[in-house]
Amino acid sequence: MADRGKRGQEGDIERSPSRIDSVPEERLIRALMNAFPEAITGFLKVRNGLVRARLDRRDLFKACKFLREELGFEHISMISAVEYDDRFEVVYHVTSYKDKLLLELIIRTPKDDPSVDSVSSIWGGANWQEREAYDLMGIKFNGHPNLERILLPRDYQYHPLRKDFRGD
Amino acid sequence: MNLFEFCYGIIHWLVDLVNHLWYWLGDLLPWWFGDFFDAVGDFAASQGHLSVMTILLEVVVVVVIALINVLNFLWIFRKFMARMFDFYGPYYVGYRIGGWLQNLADGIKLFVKEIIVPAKADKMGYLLAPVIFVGSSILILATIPFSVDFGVSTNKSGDYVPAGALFALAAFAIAPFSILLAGWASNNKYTLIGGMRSAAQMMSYEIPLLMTVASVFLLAGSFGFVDIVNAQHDMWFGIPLFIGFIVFLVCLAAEVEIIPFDLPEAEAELVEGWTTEYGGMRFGLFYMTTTVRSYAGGALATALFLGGWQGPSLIPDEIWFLIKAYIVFVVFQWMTWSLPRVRVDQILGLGWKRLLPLAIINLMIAVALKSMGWF
Amino acid sequence: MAEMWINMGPQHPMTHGLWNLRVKVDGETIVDAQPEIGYLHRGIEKLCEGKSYPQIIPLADRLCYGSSLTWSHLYCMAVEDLMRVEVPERAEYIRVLTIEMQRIVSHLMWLAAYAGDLGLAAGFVYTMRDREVFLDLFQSLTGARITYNFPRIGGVAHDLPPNFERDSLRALSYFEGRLKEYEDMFEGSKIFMMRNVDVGILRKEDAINLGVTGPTLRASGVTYDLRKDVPYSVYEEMDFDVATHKDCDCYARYRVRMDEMWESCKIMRQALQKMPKGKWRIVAPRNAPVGTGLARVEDPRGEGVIYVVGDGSERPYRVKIRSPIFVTVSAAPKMLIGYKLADVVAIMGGLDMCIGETDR
Amino acid sequence: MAAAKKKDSLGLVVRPMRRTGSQVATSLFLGKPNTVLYPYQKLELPIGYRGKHIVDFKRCIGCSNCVQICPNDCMWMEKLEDPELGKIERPGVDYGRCLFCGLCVEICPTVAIHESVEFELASGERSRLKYGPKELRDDAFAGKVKEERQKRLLPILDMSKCTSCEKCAGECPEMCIAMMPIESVGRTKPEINLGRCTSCKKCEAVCPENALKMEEVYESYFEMPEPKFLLKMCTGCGACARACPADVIYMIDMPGTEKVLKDGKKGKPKKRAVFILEKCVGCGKCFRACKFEALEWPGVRK
Repeated sequence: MADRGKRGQEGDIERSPSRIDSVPEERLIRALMNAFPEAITGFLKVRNGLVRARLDRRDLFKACKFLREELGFEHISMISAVEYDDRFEVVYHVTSYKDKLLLELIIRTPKDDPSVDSVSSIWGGANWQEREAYDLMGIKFNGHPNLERILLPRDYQYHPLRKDFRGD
Repeated sequence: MNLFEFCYGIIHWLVDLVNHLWYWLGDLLPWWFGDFFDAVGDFAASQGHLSVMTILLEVVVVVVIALINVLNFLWIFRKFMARMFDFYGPYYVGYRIGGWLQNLADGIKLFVKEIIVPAKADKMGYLLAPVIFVGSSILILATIPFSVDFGVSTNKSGDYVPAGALFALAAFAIAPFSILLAGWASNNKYTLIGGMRSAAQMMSYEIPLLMTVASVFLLAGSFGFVDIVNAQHDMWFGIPLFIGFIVFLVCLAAEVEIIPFDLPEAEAELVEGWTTEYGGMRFGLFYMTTTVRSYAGGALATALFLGGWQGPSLIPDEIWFLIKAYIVFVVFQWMTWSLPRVRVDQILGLGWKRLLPLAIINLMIAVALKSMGWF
Repeated sequence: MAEMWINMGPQHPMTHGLWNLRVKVDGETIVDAQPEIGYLHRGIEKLCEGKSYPQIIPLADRLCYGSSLTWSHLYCMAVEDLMRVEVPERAEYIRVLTIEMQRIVSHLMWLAAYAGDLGLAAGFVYTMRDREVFLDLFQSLTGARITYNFPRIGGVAHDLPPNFERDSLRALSYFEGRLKEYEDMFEGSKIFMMRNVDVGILRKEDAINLGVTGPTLRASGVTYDLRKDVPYSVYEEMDFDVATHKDCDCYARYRVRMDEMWESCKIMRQALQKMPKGKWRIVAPRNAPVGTGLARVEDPRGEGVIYVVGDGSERPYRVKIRSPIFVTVSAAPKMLIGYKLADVVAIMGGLDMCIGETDR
Repeated sequence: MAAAKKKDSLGLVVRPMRRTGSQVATSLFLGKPNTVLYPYQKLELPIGYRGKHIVDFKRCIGCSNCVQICPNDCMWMEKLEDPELGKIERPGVDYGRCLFCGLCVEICPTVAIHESVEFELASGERSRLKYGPKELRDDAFAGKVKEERQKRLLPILDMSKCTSCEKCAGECPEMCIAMMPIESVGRTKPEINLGRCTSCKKCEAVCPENALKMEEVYESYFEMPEPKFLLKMCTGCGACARACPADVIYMIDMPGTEKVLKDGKKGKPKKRAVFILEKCVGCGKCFRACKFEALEWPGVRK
């Protein structure tokens, strides 16, 4: 992974005049910063082609619409939910086919109200992934067309990926 | 001596034997009772009764031989498939005869399986359908003679079942009805769709099939197998009626439901189609009957287009007939394993748009040949 | 016939696994479809939380029986990203070699199942037979035929056996000849083309919107292959083309997969040629640091992603697996509606279903 | 690509049949079918195939690392009485649960367990799938397995002979031996940096008491945990030393801790454990044997 990063940087130095604008990662960060100056925090270019950002959960839908329509992030790779001691994190990995970028959007939700806005009307591929996150982790997606259990039986009572779930 | 004479001899001898006892018994009894015995005995010895019994015996003999033949067919089918798919095929059961007994072993295994009737099935239809299917298929075998001397005939002169070919085709066409019945009675959506497909499929191939056969009848001037085969003494009908032969083979493949046209039991989408709910020996019977129909198809193609039992007299006529039927059967299997299945709308399109015009052209060729006086 | 719902599955020859496709048919025409999954849910993500990092590798193999090595490789990549482990170069080449071999094996199994679905029995048997050639290679390399447990965190388990290069070149030249025969056999068959062309059309914009990836996406005219666009491992050194097709139908998907097999042969040859000498494995740390690791690979079925969260112990805190087929199946109704019941097998077979990774 | 969408009528039947037909001809006349007649003919499996395990009892030290790495908990250690080897512990495998993943083979510090080419393990009863150590025993590996792991010659210390003369540290050309003081004993012991050792054998030659000996050690690909010793809690009972399968732990007298008995004589001194961690296989048996919480195991609480 790391040598990929090196290669990219060498290329950057060569076209230094308009350096920032020619680097897709920087362009993405700028565009997001301009559009959502308060909602998006914690930018990090993890490695070439992967940008990580934290996002306030109230602005998720707007930000995703912006990503899809203005920045050309056409593909949602993965929606994963992670439980921590004090919070849930919903992690969106969004891909741009054109810029070959992967954006990792991290949304925090409190433990007592694990809900975020559904993005399935923006990306059709998010539909089942949100259902899966609901099924296994119990995150509610507001505005989802059909938020039902997908992997487990309909009458199942637990969300098994939560840390307080015991197998028996 | 042909089969009729042979069977007639047996029946005659049997009736004589029984009648001796019978008359002796009648003599012991009072006169009015003895007269009745005499009347029955006379009836038993009458020409009509002997003929009917002879024909029944003939049917039994031919069908039994044909069914034993079917074991051969199954064996060839499995061995050929195995070689085509690069494995050994039946091997251990009947090791010295190339695994020939494997089918018997499978049959025994199927016999001992439990008979299950689905709870919500229509019992009458469910039980009747295999009877019709198997019965009508075996009926075909009875009508097809192996040679002039070996077949179901109605008198000593070898006058065979009149319109035997027509009868065989009619018996062939009963099966889709039983398939529809089985499909409906099983109370299962797959079987229902399978049955419906069978009916729809029959619509598309039955007409071209009969039209090609009509051209053969036209050239032979008869509906009987013996006349048709004899008419091919100089030239097989398959050569002048080449188009018809191809159409006939395609329609026959649809008739016996082998793979390009096995829509009613399309394994991939309909599980096992109309046979889904049948298990145990019923399934075994269906499996066997499918092979019987393949053989019957091969035999029909042989009799109608490939000159029947005619060939150099180095080997007996019956063997000639079987060899030809085997070859048609193997070609059928070959086609089965190397082609994908067509879709239901495609077979309808094929039947109506391609085969029917070809069959009409073929009929016109036959008419032309007949009117030119070449046949 | 009135409209009726048919459950194609969970036990059905079409499903290639355990799932249920509910289709509503009007006669033979499909008017609605609902895929239902979850019959094979084994809770692998939860299981991973109770096992140490090396113990998960054989578990990741079980995600997909068709391309198990891809998944264990993906898992190892994700953990290496988390642990910041550098893999020796020889190991990277061995990995590329084996995952391309795995791609061929997986595509061959798909081709076999596809041929079987369409009723082409000979196609089924021949492709399965020639798959054995590569399984034998795998067996000599890893010791197993299906679930290899071959990649390790920080390399691969074994070095190449002595005659591996010779054997694999021999297998490749044999296989390339066979592949030509398959193309002749499948595309030369008119009925096969009748069943495939203009069936199951998934337009480009639908494919992108529904998150479809892999050969299905490329068959809809999008040129996106993670091996080329976000090169991982040593794919940057390899010279290959991304197989795409513009027809958006079943035939296009078939064609893309066939072309990918050709490209995989090419990559395998290059990997064998460029294989450097050196170590094939390094000692990986036992405990992962606190943080996240992410890896994406081009699975034979699409984009596979694994996201690992480490908490400093010897066990992962959370493992999230993104299966390509999970998303692709959700796009199935788009492809199915309006076609005949018999097309279901062609369309769903063309997606190369693998329920092990879908349900996890 | 070239064959795409041919529009001739041959493709309907003839071309597909040509392909299968040639296969029939090949299979019938040119060779045998591709398959084998299984119960009578068997394929030859390559060495390195992952089948039934074989355990070399003489190599195995009973460390139970294989049991710990097993993802499915299908292995267990069984206590045995062997006429040759005495009281030993050896692993058994439950093939009803085994994945044949080979992790046990990889982690074994002495390469004593291997997977053989035997694969016919099916049985009608689940209980018969449990193979005890006696059924897995095979003391001759030669030719049956591929030994891929590298051996290294490393100087291994025998603490009972060491006199802390520090000659080895002075002799080592790579400067990889450091004399580390042992707490509250007043002695030092050589600690060897294995990463820098070149197996030059000079330390072995210079040692006056033959305490350093070159031994062949298999390289391990797993980072194993090492015990952390808390001197305060140690009572010197020696349970850990008895439990250790790799002779890592030596009990050493601590001078100055002798209790003065009533008659004025000095009693026996207290003992403490000393770890020669170069040999440690990371099995954790000492940790489990210690009843006084004098050992800590990374990440595990008792």
